[in-house]
Amino acid sequence: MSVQNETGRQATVAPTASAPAIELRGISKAFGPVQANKDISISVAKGSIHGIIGENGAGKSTLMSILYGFYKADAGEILINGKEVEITDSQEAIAAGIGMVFQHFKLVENFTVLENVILGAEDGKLLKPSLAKARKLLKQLSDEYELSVDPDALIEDLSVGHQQRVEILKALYRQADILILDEPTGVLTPAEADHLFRILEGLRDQGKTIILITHKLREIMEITDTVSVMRRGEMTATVKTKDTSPEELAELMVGRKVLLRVDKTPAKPGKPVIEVENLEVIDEQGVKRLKGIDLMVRQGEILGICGVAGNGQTELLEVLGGYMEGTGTIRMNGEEIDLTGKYSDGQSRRARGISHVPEDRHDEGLILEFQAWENMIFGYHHDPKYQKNALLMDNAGIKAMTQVSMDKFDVRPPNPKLEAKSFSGGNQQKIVLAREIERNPDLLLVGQPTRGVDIGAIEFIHQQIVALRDEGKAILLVSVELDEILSLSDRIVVMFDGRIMGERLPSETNEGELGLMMAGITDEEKAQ
Amino acid sequence: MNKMPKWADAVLIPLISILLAFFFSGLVIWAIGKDPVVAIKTMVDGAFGSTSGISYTLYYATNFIFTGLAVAVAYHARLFNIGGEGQAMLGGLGVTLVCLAVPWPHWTLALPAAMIGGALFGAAWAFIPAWLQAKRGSHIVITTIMFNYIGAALLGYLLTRVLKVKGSMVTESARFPEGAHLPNFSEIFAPLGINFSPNAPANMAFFVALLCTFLFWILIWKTRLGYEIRAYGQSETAAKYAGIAPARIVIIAMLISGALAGLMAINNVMGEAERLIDNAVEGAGFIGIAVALMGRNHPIGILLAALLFGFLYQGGAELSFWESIPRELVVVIQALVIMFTGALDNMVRMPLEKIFVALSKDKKKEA
Amino acid sequence: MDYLTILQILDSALRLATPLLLTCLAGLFSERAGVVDIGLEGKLLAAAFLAGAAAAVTGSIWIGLLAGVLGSLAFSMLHGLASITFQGDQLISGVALNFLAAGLTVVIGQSWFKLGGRTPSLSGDGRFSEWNLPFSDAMAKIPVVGPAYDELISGHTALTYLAFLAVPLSWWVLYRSRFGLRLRAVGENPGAVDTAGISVVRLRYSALVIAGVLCGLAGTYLASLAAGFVKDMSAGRGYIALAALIFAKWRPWYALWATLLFGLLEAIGNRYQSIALGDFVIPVQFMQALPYILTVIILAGFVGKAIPPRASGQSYVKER
Amino acid sequence: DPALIFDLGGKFDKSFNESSYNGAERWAAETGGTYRDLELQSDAQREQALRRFADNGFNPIVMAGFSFSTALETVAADFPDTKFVIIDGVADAPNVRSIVFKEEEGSYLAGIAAAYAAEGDTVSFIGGMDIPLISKFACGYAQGFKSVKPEGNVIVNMTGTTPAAWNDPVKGGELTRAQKSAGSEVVFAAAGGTGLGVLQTAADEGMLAIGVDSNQNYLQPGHVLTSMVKRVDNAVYDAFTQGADIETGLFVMGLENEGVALAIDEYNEALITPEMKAAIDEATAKIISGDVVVHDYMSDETCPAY
Ligand SMILES: Nc1ncnc2c1ncn2[C@@H]1O[C@H](COP(=O)(O)OP(=O)(O)OP(=O)(O)O)[C@@H](O)[C@H]1O
Ligand SMILES: Nc1ncnc2c1ncn2[C@@H]1O[C@H](COP(=O)(O)OP(=O)(O)OP(=O)(O)O)[C@@H](O)[C@H]1O
Ligand SMILES: [Mg+2]
Ligand SMILES: [Mg+2]
Repeated sequence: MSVQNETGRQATVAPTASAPAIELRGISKAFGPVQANKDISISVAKGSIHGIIGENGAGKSTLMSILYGFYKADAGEILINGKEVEITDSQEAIAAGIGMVFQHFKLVENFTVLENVILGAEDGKLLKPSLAKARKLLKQLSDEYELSVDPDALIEDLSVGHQQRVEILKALYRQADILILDEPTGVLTPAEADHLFRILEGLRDQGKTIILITHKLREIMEITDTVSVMRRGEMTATVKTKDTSPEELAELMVGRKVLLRVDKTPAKPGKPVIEVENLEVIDEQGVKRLKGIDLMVRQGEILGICGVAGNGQTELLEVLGGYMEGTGTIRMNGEEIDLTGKYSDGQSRRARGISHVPEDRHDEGLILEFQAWENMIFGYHHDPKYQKNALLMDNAGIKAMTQVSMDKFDVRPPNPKLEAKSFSGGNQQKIVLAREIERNPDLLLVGQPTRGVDIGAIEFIHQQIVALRDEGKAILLVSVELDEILSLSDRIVVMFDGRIMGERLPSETNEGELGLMMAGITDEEKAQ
Repeated sequence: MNKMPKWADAVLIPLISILLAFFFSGLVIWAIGKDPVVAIKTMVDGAFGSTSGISYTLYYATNFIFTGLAVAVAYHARLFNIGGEGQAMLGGLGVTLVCLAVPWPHWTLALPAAMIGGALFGAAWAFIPAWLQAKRGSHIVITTIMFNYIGAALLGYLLTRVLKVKGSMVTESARFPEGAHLPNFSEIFAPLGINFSPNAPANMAFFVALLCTFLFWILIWKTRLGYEIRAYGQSETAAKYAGIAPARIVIIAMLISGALAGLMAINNVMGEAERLIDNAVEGAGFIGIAVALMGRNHPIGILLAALLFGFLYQGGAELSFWESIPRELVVVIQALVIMFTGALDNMVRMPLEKIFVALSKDKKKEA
Repeated sequence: MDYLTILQILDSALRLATPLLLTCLAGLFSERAGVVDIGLEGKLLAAAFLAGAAAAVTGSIWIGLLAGVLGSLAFSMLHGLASITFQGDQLISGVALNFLAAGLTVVIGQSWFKLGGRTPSLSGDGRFSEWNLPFSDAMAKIPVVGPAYDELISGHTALTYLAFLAVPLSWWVLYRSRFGLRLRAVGENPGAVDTAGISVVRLRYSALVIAGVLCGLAGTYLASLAAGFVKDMSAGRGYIALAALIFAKWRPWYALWATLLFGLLEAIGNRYQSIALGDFVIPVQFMQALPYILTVIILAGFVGKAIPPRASGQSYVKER
Repeated sequence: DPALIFDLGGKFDKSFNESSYNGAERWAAETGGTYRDLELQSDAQREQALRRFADNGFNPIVMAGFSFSTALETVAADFPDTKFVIIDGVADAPNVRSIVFKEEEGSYLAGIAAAYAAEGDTVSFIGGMDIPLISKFACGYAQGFKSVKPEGNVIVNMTGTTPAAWNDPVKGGELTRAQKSAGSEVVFAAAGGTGLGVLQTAADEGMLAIGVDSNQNYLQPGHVLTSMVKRVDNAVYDAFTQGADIETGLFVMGLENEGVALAIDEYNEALITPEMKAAIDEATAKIISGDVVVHDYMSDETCPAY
């Protein structure tokens, strides 16, 4: 230890070309009683891509936020290119050449791309010259790094993939040499993720240093040069990527062996549970989102739907879930259900045996300010079994039920009185899943079940979905993770532009083919 | 997870905040050349030192409980109802019409009827803004402000042209019949051997207010409707996912809110004045905003905040009686209390939290 | 209704709209930066009082203006202390400010002037004089345009012209300057501003400074117009300005139209208080409520949903 | 010691309450006596205040405002040994002196003055709120004006419907301007603090204004035609002077006993023309003698003059 410190200090005095781009020493940070980072030291070589992995709540985001001056560390020091720097706010981090892309984008939704890019880095008090200059530079940057975005588009009109490009452009515009990305692929499609990686590689080849936080081991293996593992606020290991394997990393992260493949028997489909015919949906802006969807899910099978975000999958789930209106025919267990009017709401659908794990657990699936037990009946609060009498809900009973569910679904901490926002992403997702699966539905709609969730939790969530299938229930799974679709589904349907592009069996297709279909290229076109 | 024990958050912080507010009030009192210690003593004595004082304190508190609950119900659905003033005014009208329409034989009959009248009129006055918000997206803050003015005009008209007793100088309705008289505290407590000042205004309505506070708690935390109101208030998108109809919640929450504001009239109109007078609400609707926010929209909090304001009103009156302190100074004290307990509470909390975290760390080290 | 009457009503509308407009713009800057400001009423009152007091003592409305602005600024900063620095509830802080102004103006006024919270009357240089624009007399003779120029455009005080100038100025600052970009950003997503290396706290305080100054102008205008301070003389204008702000969807030009509309409705209400339809005399109370009724109708019928700046009302907490 | 309770408008309302305050101060200055006064904050305090003062031996207890009638009737019975004086209102009890004013008579004279001062045939009135007391002023004013110019026009406006109406000088000013553009030359304001704005604007716009309750001539010298003073101060002064032995019963204060009058002093002398003065004096004499009866709006809630 002391020797290391010695050399470190020397480096401080005389920076050398080989000094690491980033060196953190003994960083600690507590949020009240929670020790988010404990004495963390790490060094990242210049011109490399460094991965950081760890369970939900391990402290990855906190560490990076400290590096970016967003939080202030309680102890420790930061060296950039061998020089000790004081980073107390983001301005100083930017000045030190650090750029960060946060997990939840820090973009002003109703501003244009250009305005977002120059925000805080304008030159001069007037906007016009700044904007003109930025426009030029942006063009240059996007040419250089394949980062094309319309500079005049409003952020709220962009797909998440494009929003992320804006975040990267923001950093590059500020001439960042060090780029930190916190779970950048969580919301991206595989194609978008691949594109992102090409950009990152391009940046690295230009000598930039990149720190990448992700829960996806595949990505770590694919793109990083070195990888660090965090557990419960501590840095447990740093290894060269080429010297390790996903299995080893998973074990380092979770502290036990993790099954990285879904283990399931072949499906034994029964009779159709839901049949959708010619389903069409027009959204609030008057845009047609679904253009005649036909599909069917049977008992005991998982139908996977893949597609680039924004091609109608969300709307499909919302119409089936009952909180968006549509036209066409939907039969549930042979009976037609209303698509408009009084009986087209979530409650009526749930009464028909449709449960729904929504794509966005923060905005839809959970009320973050509610306690776990209150969330455990969210949407089912009219269910007679949760009522004490005609007037009152059976709160004690609900809490007891929640305790049982939390134990069964391994929600940590298993405390029904904790507010939802105090759980990590993975555990929040388990709460939603527990709620919907415990209802024993005939049909389970699942949207992005493992988004932002660590591998330990992913394993568990996948097991639960398969178990439900094996009980003979129908499952409609929407995910942008092709991995997930391929390993969980019994049949796969690809959506593009509000239509179904085609259906495949997982055993007879691969990511390449699905990717092409997701881009709207049909078999015939391919043949030509 | 918690940085501080619950009791510190619930008791210690408000207590320190109130002390700070009184400290600054004392400075102001001192600055205008009076003795702050005497002033505070006068206030406390005046508000709690006699049955008459207590009765006045509780009378004012009753008003504020109703309007505070009204604001809070709407606030749980994230609706900011500034219209408590107008709704309480209309509630007064409802109570008056009920009380004058029938020669009530006994208050036990008159009270429920008047409650229905007040609640109905208050709810009706809240309904239009609610409906416009739900169906047309018209911002409830503007519409409720406007409805306060419209309500005042409507009552002004009715009091001068319709309800006024002919030949009387005063713009007020006729006196309610004897049978609509609500027992005051002295009448209520006399059979129990407790002597209350017979001429102070606290009355039956106080118990109705307590009942409403309890029902409010049941509604918000024990019933499906309350659950839906809170869910909608926290996240509209999530509410939609759960099959909770936003328009329905907006309208129902506002109807309950208006009804609670309207119910205030059984205290000030039926219980105290026993007739409808001009400007009977006297700003209680606005105080209700402060009460609800300071009480963190929780019934217990609202109860305590309402009592605090009742104390400030009655204690303030005593201050004017005996110390010839201008009544506006009482308004300043109210302002400081609202400021310190409601908005500047973090000023107390932040250092306190540090102390508690340090303490708990020390403990850990010892262990 | 003849042409001259219309002009006179419009003229009155301009005068009535001026304080509303300034106050509304004050609220606009504050809320655009994410700080909800229901304390406008209190600031208006505090400014009117200090302006009236200083002008009465010194005999100069310009010193009064300075005092009014400083008073309103002090209130603004108190609001900032509570809602920005200490991340307190912005609504409560605003309510408290309104109470504080209502109480303090009278308590202090009484101890200074012994006139029951009123300030001595202002006269001469103690008030803003009306500016007669060049050629207004000569132009008055030209038909149609002339009277409009003379009656309507000319003959207001400096603050009215300033208020109307403040609209394009606000627009320009908000949409054409770096400061404006950051200000709007901090009201939409303070996190974005913070991570861009700009201080959220400083931006929000700057917005409150502007709001304080504008409210100070509005309060001074009231004191000058009424030639002195009378307790509670803001008479709900802060709330009406708040309504106008929502009406205007937090935009400067719309704010102009919204406040002009309120001014116009009030002017019409003032002018036509007692209207008889045959035997039936419309009650005066109806005419007095008409501006408010029309506001609701217009809001529901034509304006529709107003979406506030996304982060308004929330204090920015990055670390707890 | 005597005590004085002001109405909700507060001690310094520039009119009614202030006038009673002035009476009390005059008494204190002249006799060296002390008294206690109180400003109410809430309607519920009326009874509380009366009892408080009575309990503590204040006598007589004077209250300014008709709104006290109801509270006084209950309290007076409980304190038979205390004398109460209610100004502007009537309470039926043996230990109460009720003093009411014939505002319509003073306003009638104000109307005559306005009629002589105006060149045209339009004058106006601004009240605080549409309540009977204010209509009493307006109706007397209109009658007086029409006694001189029968075909004339009196514009009557009210400021608002909330208590803010009494403290909105800006609105008062706008109403004045609106009335001016509708042809009014003289405006009579009975609107508390709002009236200050009326007087100010009248001065700014070159109109004449008529003040109310106290003598407001000095506020805008040369622009206040006169003030319709209601000698509330005298009523309080008398009550304080007579002390605990005060005579009870109903006292109606009109022109004959100088309860109401037009104020003429150095500030408005120049505005009072001889013909005007003569007409006022004549009307005063006729009213006192009963030859002219000014209709009291309160008697049937209608006004013959508009
Ligand atoms: N602002 C905060 N206030 C209080 N506690 C916090 C805050 N931010 C993070 N924490 C706590 O610090 C710990 C580390 O959180 P952090 O966000 O760094 O985890 P993470 O590794 O990024 O997790 P994930 O994989 O879910 O993104 C967690 O226990 C969390 O509860
Ligand atoms: N302000 C905060 N106060 C307390 N805990 C916090 C706070 N912010 C974040 N956390 C906790 O930090 C951990 C990680 O937070 P983060 O925002 O990264 O969400 P997450 O777990 O990654 O979920 P998701 O990926 O769905 O956003 C969680 O345990 C979360 O509860
Ligand atoms: Mg994270
Ligand atoms: Mg995460």
